[in-house]
Amino acid sequence: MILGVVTPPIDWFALAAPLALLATGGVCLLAAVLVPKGDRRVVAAFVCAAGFVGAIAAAAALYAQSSAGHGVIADAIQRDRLGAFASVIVAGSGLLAVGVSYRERMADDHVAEYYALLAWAGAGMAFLTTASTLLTLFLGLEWFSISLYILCAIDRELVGSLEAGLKYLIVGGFGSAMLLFGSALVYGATGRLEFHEIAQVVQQQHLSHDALLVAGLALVIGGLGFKASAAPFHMWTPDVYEGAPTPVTAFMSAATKTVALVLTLRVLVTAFPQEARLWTYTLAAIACASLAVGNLAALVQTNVKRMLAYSSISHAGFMLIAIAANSALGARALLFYLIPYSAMSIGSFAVVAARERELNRPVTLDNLAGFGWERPLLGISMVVFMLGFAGLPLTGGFVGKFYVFAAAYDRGWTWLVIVGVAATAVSLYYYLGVIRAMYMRSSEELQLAPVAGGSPARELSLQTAVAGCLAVTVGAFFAVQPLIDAARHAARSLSF
Amino acid sequence: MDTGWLTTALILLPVAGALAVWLLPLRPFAVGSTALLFALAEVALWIDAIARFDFGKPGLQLDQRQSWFSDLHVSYHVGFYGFSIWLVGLTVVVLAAATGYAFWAGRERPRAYYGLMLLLTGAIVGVFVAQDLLLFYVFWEAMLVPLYFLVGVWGGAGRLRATLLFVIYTMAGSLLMLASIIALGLTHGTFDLTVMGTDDSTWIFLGFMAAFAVKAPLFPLHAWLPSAYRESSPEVAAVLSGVVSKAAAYGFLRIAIAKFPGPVADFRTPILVLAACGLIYGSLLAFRAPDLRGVIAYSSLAQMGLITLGIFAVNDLGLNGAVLQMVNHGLISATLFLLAGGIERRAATGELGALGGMAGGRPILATVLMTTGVIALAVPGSTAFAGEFAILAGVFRTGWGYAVVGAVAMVLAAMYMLRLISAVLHQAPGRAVSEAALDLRPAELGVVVPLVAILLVLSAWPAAITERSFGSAPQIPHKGSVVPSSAAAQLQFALKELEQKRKQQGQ
Amino acid sequence: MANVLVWAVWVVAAFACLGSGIAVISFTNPFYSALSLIGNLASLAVLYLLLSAEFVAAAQVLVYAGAVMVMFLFVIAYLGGRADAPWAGGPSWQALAAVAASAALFVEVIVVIGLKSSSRLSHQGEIHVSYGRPDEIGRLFLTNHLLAFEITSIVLLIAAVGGVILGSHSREIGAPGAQQ
Amino acid sequence: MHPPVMGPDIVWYLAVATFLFCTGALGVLIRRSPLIVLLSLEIMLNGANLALIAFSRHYAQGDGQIFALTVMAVAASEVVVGLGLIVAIARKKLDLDVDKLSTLRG
Amino acid sequence: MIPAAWTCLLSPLAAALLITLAGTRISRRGAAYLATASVFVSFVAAVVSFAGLLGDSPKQRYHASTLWSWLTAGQLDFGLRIVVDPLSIFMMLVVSGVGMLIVAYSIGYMEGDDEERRYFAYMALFVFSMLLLVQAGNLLILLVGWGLVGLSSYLLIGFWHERPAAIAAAKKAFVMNAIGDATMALALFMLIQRTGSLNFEDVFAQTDQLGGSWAVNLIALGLLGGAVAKSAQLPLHTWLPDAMEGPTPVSALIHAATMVTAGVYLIVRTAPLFEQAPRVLELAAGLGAITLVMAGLIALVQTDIKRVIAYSTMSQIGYMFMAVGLGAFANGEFHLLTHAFFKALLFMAAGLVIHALAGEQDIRKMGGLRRLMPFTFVAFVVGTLSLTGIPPFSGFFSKDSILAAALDHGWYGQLLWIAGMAGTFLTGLYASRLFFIVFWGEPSPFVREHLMASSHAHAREGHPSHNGHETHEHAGEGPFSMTATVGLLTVLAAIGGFLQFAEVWTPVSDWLAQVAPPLVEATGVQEAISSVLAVLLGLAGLGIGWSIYGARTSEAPRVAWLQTLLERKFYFDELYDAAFYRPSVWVAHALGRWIERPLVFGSVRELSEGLRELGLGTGRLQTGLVRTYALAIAASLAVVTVVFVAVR
Repeated sequence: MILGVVTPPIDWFALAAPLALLATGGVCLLAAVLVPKGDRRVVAAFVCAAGFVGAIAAAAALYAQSSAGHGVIADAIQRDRLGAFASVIVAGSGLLAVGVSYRERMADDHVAEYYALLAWAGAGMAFLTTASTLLTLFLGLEWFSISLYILCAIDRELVGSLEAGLKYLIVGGFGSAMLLFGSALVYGATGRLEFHEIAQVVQQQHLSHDALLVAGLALVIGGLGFKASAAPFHMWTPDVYEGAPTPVTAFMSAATKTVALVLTLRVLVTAFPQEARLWTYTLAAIACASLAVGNLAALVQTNVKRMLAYSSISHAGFMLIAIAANSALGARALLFYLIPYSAMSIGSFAVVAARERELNRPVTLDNLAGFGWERPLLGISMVVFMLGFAGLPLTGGFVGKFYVFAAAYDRGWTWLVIVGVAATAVSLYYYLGVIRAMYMRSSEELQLAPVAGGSPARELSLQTAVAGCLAVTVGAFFAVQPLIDAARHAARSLSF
Repeated sequence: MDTGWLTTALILLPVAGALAVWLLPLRPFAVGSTALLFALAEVALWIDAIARFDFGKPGLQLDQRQSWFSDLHVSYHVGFYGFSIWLVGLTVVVLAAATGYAFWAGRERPRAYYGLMLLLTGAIVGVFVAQDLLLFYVFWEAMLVPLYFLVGVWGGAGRLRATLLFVIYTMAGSLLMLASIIALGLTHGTFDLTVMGTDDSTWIFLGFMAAFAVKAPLFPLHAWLPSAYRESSPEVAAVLSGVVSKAAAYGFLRIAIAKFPGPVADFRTPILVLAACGLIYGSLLAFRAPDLRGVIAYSSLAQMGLITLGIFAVNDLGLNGAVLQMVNHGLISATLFLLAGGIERRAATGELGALGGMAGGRPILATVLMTTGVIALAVPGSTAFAGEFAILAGVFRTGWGYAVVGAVAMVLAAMYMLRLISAVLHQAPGRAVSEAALDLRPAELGVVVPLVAILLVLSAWPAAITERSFGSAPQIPHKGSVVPSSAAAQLQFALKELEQKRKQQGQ
Repeated sequence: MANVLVWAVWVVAAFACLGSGIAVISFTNPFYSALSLIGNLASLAVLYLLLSAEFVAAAQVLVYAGAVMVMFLFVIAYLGGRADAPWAGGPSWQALAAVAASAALFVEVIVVIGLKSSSRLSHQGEIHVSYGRPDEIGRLFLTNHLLAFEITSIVLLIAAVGGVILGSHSREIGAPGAQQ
Repeated sequence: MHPPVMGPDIVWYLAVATFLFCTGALGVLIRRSPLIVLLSLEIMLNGANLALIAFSRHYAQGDGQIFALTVMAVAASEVVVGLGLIVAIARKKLDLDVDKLSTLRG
Repeated sequence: MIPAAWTCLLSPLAAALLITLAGTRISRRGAAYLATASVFVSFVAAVVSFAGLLGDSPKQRYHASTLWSWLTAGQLDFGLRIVVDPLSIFMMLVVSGVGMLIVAYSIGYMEGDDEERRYFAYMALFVFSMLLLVQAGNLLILLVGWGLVGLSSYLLIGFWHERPAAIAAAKKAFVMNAIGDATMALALFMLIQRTGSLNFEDVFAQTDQLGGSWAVNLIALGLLGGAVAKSAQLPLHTWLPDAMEGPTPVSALIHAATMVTAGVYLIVRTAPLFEQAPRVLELAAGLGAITLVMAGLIALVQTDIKRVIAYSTMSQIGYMFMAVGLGAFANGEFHLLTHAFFKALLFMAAGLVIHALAGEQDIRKMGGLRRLMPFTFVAFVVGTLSLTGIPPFSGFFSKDSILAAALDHGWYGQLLWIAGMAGTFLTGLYASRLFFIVFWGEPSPFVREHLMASSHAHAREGHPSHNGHETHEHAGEGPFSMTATVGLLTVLAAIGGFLQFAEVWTPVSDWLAQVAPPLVEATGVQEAISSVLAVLLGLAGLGIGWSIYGARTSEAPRVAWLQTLLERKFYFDELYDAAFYRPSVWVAHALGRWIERPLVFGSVRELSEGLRELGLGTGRLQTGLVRTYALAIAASLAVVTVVFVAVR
């Protein structure tokens, strides 16, 4: 009771995951000052990992506890399974990212801050997945974006890293400004910020054809599409992914996409059901554009990180197909797809990181030669990830694609299925190209010895992370039933 | 009693073998022998299966079913039909032979190699026993992965391009099939082949056809074939042309014919025409091909055309003949490729111009190659002849023109096969053939002779397969009456499916 | 009478706002741009006042024109304002397309607002006396937008940490600098 | 007490806001100095803010103002990070020109 | 008798398999004796089953036996089935009997060849195939035997596989026979469609339904195609002369006595079908007539001893075709039998000559062998006379009955009759030419050096290509195995004709009447006329031959263009080469050049190139300028907004 103001009841449980990560970040920050330099890396990494584990646990518990979704804390956020599901993926990606980061050669003096920012970015994402007003949406977006801006640029020795950071900042600022203005217009049209209320107002006052509303919707879609790095809002992606430190890239590629797509789903379905006619087709178009751009550009890449960046664009396209389906099946498809996708994405970037550390130079298809024979675990994992990206069986990627196409067909969009199929066929070329580079060069072309000299560092943490990704990727193929059930329940929290 | 586990075991045993080869710390020799052991065990398992299989009754047997994910009604459902058990037999035998050959020839990185070989075995067997569309697709693609490595890593100089072309070309086809599978499964509310009825959608049908036609391959979709067969190592080429192509024919049989009577009726003519074109085209190009592998490769293009003719004749003669011919051609082309490998080892080239006179002082090689060759050119009395005869007799009912084309192809086959035989064996020794070049070694014999022996046994008794492919066919030789027309036979086949469906629902 | 006065103030503020905005992006020297942005912010504050958002106006002046812009000026001074002509550089089509795009956006939104105004935007709702007062803002921040308030602080914290990390001399860079 | 509505209709405010927003966008699109690009971003955000507040006034409810205030904070933090980056870049003795920062491309 | 029949069929197969599998574990001689023994066994078995068949009444002389079903499809079931009836017994006796003699003959002939085992394995395989052909109980198995004899003939022609000529001949023979097989197969397909079976009795039971329809004509045509290919009749005859590249016993067995007459057997066997298609029968007769004249003409100018005999074989089979074409099935079969005797005899006698002359086959180098090889001389005399049809030798009886039958078949028959008469004259002419050139006059220098100087050293050097089968020493005219068999055949050829004497005593016709009742019955007058004329013409031919080549009293007429025309065998090879072989090769190359490379491969290449170009284009959009990225966002959002506002 301050000035006769009654503060709303706070559901701490609903905020558990973000809070855990926030705390983690704080502890890491303390470590940066308190722990002696020598132990800083290990302590910070351990704390951060623990934090992500805690976040996973919290999100899982939340998933179990919130079968019926409802707004909490003055309806600023939504406590439901959708958010919890996405939070699990985000936190999981964060955990894996920690494993990948551990041996990354970065400025020793900021290693603790690095993990702090990683945790905070994770916190922001975990929070954002639950956002249910335009305001919290914008804030959450900025929360993790700003953390990522810093993370991208954290390796200040590298010009590429700084450039990536600045580009991401500028384009990101531009994008979120668009989102903001869009929100403003929507707010202007309806006078509401909360998603459900927007939908209600639109319904009550028959605003579904309101110019201001649809203009705002367009800008909002643009802002979200930017975060999901879907064409034509994708152009920052290759540069930033290539320039940023590889572990950061891995984390971004998995978590950012997860959050952005889940949020797109949430916003569009909860706030703009009446405009479905508009945004479904738009998303379909954006999906096609992403598929085309991502795959075609990836065909000619030689830098593996860049190639993977383009592939992530094309996958954004695939997942947007699921959203565009605007059905329970579509939501299920999206949520399922995210699981193997995140695993494959982090895993592949992790393998790239490993090679990078062997060679001390950017990884290209050429200097990947022979890697598969030299590092069996990483090699086989990379093969599985590539096949998974390509949607071949025995990987979760296959089931994901299957569900996406099923959703599109179910929606009656056979043409979209055909587009997706064609895109997949094209994508084979570069995914198989990686395998070719790793295994099929004649032995004299192999560069087995790392340029730095000595035998490559066998990093337990990274290999564990890769193994984890491998397990998830393959497991998602065999254990479809439980995962799809989870996805179905999560999708239930949206009203289709 | 429930014998479904047997089918699953047939899939899992090789996979287990692959894991064993990969994970156990074995010395190279031990690796090879372990792999061979598993391959032979697989053959034994198949023999057990065929012993338990009751050819008398139609429909699915030795089947096992387990839900995979329920919301779209996808399940792990495997089982045998009469014809699929023969194709599985072909698979296990040929892959055992191939493994044996590799073991003898010696491959670098043996653990990876044999592991992939065994994995391939499991995948192909899976294709032939899968009774759920999505499962079928899974195995169908899983088949491709080991092949990609086997050709790409252990292949010849041009392997990279060859593999890329092969994999992407075939994948492009099978992805269309995926689209069709989704469409079919969702419209029927199930992906189970035995439960879903027939369908009339042209587009879905064409999607399936695309996959099968590329894989078979059907003229003119064979761009991947020559390079893939030339660049891969002999045993892999044997598997490719001997077994993998049969997966496509199986698809025609199990899915295209059984599920799409309407579209098949509509598209039969174009398909048959294409197949006939492929038959002649392949034969002519085989006649022109400058090297051993080329001849065999194009001849198998022709053979697949023939098999397609038989299948799309859609009558008892055609279908039985097609199944028989699948097994025949599988064994024949496998044997030929393995022999070609042996010859290339000796002459260091497959150029027909550089070969010749190998019969002199190499009686065993001469005898084996001659035997295989004459069986390959379907000399009357050979099992290949039996298959060809039945196919053409069947397609004759559909349209006499196709049979005439087939007859022409018989002559062409004689031409290119005799060309091959005499180019290798006869006349003066070629420049690549040294006096020192040995006759077939016992190991090679051990690999090849079983295949040839099977061929000879089949030649004595082709009915062993034709009687036992479709579980129908009362064996009384009935005089006079004309056998059911193709349409009737086709219905009869589709009806078999429906009765199966009723059985399923009854349970 | 009062209305006319309000109009006059509005016109002045609005045009100052637009002018300074254009000035920001057209000055070659970042220093001047920054200064004109201050003006822009100030004039915006006036507009806020006219919209009876007193607290926001105050915050605008304090936070922006005060803190943020000062920081800007410091950095510019630190780096030395490098001249940089607008419209320069980049592909030839860049500038053209830029103008086209932003003009298009402008026109569209204006049209949209026009369409809207005919129907609903013309009449404003009656406002409570406390509207825009600090206590009202405070109440909102503690009730409806509690979370937003907290998160804003988090964002600021993160930004601060980031500023430290990015701005601070890192040893790798510092060491050679020291030797010079 | 309810003060009468005075001054221009909020449509005019919105016009100004939009113009400001687009000016900022234009600045981002045509300027090469990262400092000025940051300033332009500020202008965009302020344009949005003006719109928010105008609408807030229109609906006579405080949400818009809250939004605007948080946007200010966010804008400040973006500026901080941005300036930090610019400084770091300047430390690398790179000249401050976003067009020069194009080593990543293709 | 059924077991006996199976034994007869399988024992040569067993021998072949044994020899193949035994490899070097069996001696060369062992292989030879094994093969001979196996054929002897089948001969005995044939006799046994013959006796068995004699046992039961003419009506019941039809026994079928199925081992197992060979090929099935739904209702259809083609068993591995043999039939024992007068016709098959007749052929079994001929095949196994003559076959036995010839295989025995090879024991001596092939002695010393280092691939003897292979040879005898092939021979045994052939005998098996031939027996399968004649015993087959349905048309499918018949076709199987049909193809297998083709295969073994291919193997044996190409036996000396170092010789390009031999290999080429073998391939040619096989491919031409494959054409025949193909047409036969087509006929079978139609039969299946029409009658739903291939068993003889089932098919023949329905011939009346088929009666006269175009279908039955097509079927008959298809079968006829197979027949002419196998029996080297026009237009598929060109392979037979080349087939002489094989060892001489092979020519004797396959290309004189047995395989080439299979066409005749086929027509007789399927007579009920052919009777429904009289036009096709007449076509067969016509082809036979043309072939017999043409072959006779070509034989006049051949210089290779075996080729002369080969052409005479063609022309003799022409007689048989004429016979069966006219419906005189029994007469055809009878001539088949006698021809087997005397043509085998001629070949084997020629074999003796070649053998003695270290593989020389060019008659221009021969001469005056009369005194040097008296035994061979006698055998040749008998063979020649019997071939020419001079009484009382076997050829006389069989050939003349055919000519007589021709007279009983209207104007068409008379036409054929004239042709046949011309044939007898030509026969006399070329037979005498061959005979006198080789045996008359003084020994040629070549002969002298070979047979008088009893060393073969330089001879061997002279013919390195000839697979050293002459390297062994041989006393006189050849080893016992050869001379004995030749002697036996001489006797048969001399007296074999008395098996049947027109009008008076016709066991063969009666025997076969059950299977293929004759369509024509020659009257005694016709018999008499044709006999007399035939004999006179034959003698005339012999006389002219004597005057030109024997007594050298008169010159052979030289007509340059005719000479070349005959030497080039009426340009059939050239024609086929230009008409079929070259085009197919050209088409193959054209397909490769104009379809395979540009279309099949090209399409893929173009597609991938195009995609790559697109990719590069997309990459070029990625300028690396952050402003461009922002611009992309702004521009696309502008567009999206417009669209939204427009279509809302």
